[in-house]
Amino acid sequence: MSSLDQLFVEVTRSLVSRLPPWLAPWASMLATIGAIAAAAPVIMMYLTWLERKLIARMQNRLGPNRVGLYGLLQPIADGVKMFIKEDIVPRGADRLLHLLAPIVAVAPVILLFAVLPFGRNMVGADLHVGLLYFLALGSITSYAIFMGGWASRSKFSMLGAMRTVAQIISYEVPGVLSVVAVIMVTGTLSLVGIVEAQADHWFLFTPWGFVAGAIFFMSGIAEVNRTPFDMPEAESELVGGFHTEYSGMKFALWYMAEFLEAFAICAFTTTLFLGGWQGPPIPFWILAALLALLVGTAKSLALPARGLGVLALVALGGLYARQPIPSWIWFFAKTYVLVFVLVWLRGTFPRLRIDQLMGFAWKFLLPMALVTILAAGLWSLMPFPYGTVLAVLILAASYAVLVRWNRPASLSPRTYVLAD
Amino acid sequence: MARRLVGFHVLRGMGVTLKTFCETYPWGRAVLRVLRIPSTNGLVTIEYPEVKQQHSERFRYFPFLVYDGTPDDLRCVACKICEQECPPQCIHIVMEKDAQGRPVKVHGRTLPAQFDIDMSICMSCRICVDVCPFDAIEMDNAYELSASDRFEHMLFDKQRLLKSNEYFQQIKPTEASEVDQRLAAKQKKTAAPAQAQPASAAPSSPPAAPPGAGPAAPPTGRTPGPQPTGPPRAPQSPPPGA
Amino acid sequence: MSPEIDTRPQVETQTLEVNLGPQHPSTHGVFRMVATLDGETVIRLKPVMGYMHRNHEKIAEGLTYIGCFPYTDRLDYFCAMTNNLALAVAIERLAGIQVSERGEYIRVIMAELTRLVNHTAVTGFLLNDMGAFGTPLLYAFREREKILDLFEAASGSRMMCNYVRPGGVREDLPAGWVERAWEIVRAYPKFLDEFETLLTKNDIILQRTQQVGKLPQPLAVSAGITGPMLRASGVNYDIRKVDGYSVYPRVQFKVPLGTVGDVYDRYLIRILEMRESLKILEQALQALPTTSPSISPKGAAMGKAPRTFRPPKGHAYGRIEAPKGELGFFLVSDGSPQPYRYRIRPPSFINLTVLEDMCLGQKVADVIVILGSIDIVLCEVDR
Amino acid sequence: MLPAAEALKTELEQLLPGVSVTLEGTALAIAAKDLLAVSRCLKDTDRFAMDYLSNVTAVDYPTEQRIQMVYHLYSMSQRHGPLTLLVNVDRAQPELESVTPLWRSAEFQEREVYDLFGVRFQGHPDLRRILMWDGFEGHPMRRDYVVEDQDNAPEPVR
Repeated sequence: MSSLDQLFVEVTRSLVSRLPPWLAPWASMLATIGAIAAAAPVIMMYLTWLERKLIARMQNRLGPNRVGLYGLLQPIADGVKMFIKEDIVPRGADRLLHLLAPIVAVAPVILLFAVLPFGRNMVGADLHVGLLYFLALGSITSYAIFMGGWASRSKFSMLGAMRTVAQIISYEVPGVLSVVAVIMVTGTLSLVGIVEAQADHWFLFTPWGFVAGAIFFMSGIAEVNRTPFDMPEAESELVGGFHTEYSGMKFALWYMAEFLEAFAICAFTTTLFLGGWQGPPIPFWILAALLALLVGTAKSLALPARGLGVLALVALGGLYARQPIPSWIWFFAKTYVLVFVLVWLRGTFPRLRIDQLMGFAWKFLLPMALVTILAAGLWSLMPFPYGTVLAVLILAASYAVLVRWNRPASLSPRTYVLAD
Repeated sequence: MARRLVGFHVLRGMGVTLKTFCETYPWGRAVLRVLRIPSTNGLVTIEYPEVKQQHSERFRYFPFLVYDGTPDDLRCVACKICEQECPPQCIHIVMEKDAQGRPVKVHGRTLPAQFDIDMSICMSCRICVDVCPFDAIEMDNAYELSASDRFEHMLFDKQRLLKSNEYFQQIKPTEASEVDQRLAAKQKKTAAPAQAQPASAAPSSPPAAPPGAGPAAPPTGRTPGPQPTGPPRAPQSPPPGA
Repeated sequence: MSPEIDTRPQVETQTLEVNLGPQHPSTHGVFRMVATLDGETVIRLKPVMGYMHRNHEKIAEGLTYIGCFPYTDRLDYFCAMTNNLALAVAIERLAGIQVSERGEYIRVIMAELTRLVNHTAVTGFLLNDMGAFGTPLLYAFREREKILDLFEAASGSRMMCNYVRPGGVREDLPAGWVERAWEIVRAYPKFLDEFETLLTKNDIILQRTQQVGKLPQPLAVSAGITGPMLRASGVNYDIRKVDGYSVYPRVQFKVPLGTVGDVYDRYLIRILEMRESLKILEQALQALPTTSPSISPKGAAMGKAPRTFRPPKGHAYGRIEAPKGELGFFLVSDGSPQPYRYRIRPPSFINLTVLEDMCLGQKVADVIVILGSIDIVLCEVDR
Repeated sequence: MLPAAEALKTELEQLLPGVSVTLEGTALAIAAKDLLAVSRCLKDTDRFAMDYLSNVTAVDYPTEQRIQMVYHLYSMSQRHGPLTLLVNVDRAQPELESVTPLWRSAEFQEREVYDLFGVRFQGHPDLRRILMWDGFEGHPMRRDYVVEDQDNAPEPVR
């Protein structure tokens, strides 16, 4: 148990080494697949719990706190509810497609996690074309959603499905172009390579990286159909959009697909722009002390449990005091910060209308992505002061031009007469 | 210049949500105090079964019949004014009559044999309380009345409606004291002339014991005989000055 | 207003007929719109109503005048106090009942508090229709709860107040009520400022509401539109100023007027009206007389024995500026304690006349936002 | 400001020779046939400028075999009103011209009067039942309408 950072790697290696040599590769493959397949549903369940708690707190509410401590068993209760609920298929629906659609929606999303570097040499499959793999799998969900919308044979689903296809296609273009800048600078498509390239400076803190990251994150949100781009499942007008006619386990699969893809978008933004598992070498005991303080002051936790928690954390802090905070903790911390931003957007904004959505993608994000590639080129080739300044200038100028060009004339400020 | 930037107001909007998010946590409120951001609300949710909401004194839910002293001493004289005035017509009163159909008088007052209110129809509009000349019916504030079936359980009969005057004083002190003052004043007016009569007329023989007829249990323990001069009710302490 | 529908020769497409409602998450009750869509654009939109119709007017013909009051709470359940006030004004005009001075001031305070409750809730629901996941709505409801507690302290019930009576109000204000009211009135502008920072200049809301559902001035007047919708189109017609009923002439306040008459104007007019209501509340709370009784003797007697109140034969039409528009009661009396004819002039019902004119040529998403900006409550539309 | 009822009556009779206007308290009772003429005159002459029809309703008098239509007119531009118009219509064959072409606010209210009282309006763009479901017979707001037992009310056809 030398280093906390390589904890999981050493555990799997020691387990695999006990097996006969011809079985070892299969076993390690199985271990990785097992880890990802088990982690995905758990991440999804506790993402729904986290979102409900965060949005509740943004609205002066408490959020689920009845099922288990702090509502921690709520996702399990939801899961059981989804199992028990009757699975209604509308009479006119195309039964096979109706069943297939949620499966086609969930499968690619779980596959996405194969190429994701969770920590230092903790990656499922270090593909040389990891990024291409991610972009390819990302666009399969539009097929699934259209299948779901078409198979439900209901007007609302139909409208929702049509909107989804238009939205996902028009947001993939700026998403992919913003990633081109990263590939150009790092020179590799392999995600592990990209993370290592960000060892000393994260791409987000470069001028082109900030804009490319914002564009990638926004087009990611649109691909996942979340506010402010959640036209396809607009509750207020389409009742439920493409998954109006789904219930029971199939609806749970839709829900899982949506949340897992949201998590994947945050994870990939972290990997591409926030330096994946790279993190400043802060000693581990600071983190342990912080967690101990948090557990110690949790009022609704029973006293003995609180004492036990603090003791365990202090012991852990003492054991690994000198070592830096492990890479996988950095990765999950950054990802969950981005998840907080995702939920924060959902708690604040109404949704855009479908034509404004399209306009925003084609007329604003796409040109900005092209300019970002130009700025990235300048930044990487020219020596330090000139490259950055020129990139910033070009980006700011293009931003101003695009905003002025895109500004619909109607947004003129209004004067209101206060008559008597 | 920053104000006209496209995203500026969007970010300020997100700032409001973040501030509300931090307000709900104690550490959040501490941070806001340090940054001197005015924050007022904090958590507004009440966790219902453990913490009950504080209702104001005039909170009205369903009516109840008031009695002084013992449940047989109720103020209602079955005059049926409230039955007529109730907009959704959910009160049903049957006056207590003896075998020959003449209303039974106890203490010189008639009383209802049956007094039902269908709580599934009543909309707690308080008109029955306004129109009742005898202050016999008042509004309750017990709202936890969920029942499994609509008809038997939500049809309150006389027994379930009867509640004591002490209960009324406990849930609505100011209103109860006003009602008591009014009753005491009326009492003094009726008691004064009665005082003059017994001096002149010889004390008449106690009226025949009330017949045992009527579905309700025969009122026992009733002191027959003319009204003593003092207030016939159980002597209450003089109502505190409101 | 002929919609500029694209008439260039195109691929031959079918129109889609969609039923928005009656079971629909954002129709403010049981209301149905049969919309014919060409893709996303609305070509025809027929509202269908009557799901909530319980014929309050027929019921009222069997009740006494006082018996009608609890039913008016159920007309527009967001503004129980102003519904009662409208019926009380009509009965006073019919029977010529004088209102006590303190009763008038209490009524104005309750009416303006109701306007705050209604406009805050409507803005919250409008944002909810636009897709904001309940946050503005819950902020609005947090403030609404404080005012509902005031109503409960005075009338006994939060929403079904049944508090105003011809001649004044049923019961006087409890002790300490005025201080609590001052607290809320002083804290409200801070909430409005926070609400405006969240909403008024938000780019997404600007794009979703500006130039959407425009209502030209001549159509608004001809269609009998009243309330914030009319003033958003620029017509200066506020019944508190025109009729000058109750103590409104003695109170200084302004009437905000819009210019374009679209959803954004209606939203902002409601916010400005709330600020004006706060000014009225401050002046009314300041000038609340403590000497005169809260209800005139004739009104109090009527409360005690409703059957004895027999208004003279004849008819009368009393109207007030309810938060949703002009709420009027037309009463015909034949001398008996029960009204011969009891007609309610519901602002939501008549404001729906122009729903189709505003929605033609707009997108489906805008239809819901326009319906939200009209501010209807189905119990008042169907009665 | 709106002149007193008598002055109003005389002025109207001068403007519209063939019209007979009688006074009922502050309201003007006119015959059914000159409803359109009087309303157009009230709306167009800038002396009255009644551009806002606030309330259209009906009152049923079964004993006198008539249904009385009531119109409340206001002027938004000159801020005066109400001017109440009363029009009597025979109860057996209630027929009347619609004022919707003059004031759009009458559209829904006339449909409601048709639905609840049974008064037919010629010239109304879309005269259908508005509150009751289409298969409903009878007009509930008439005083002789028998409210049938709720339990076996006919199943609404929708």
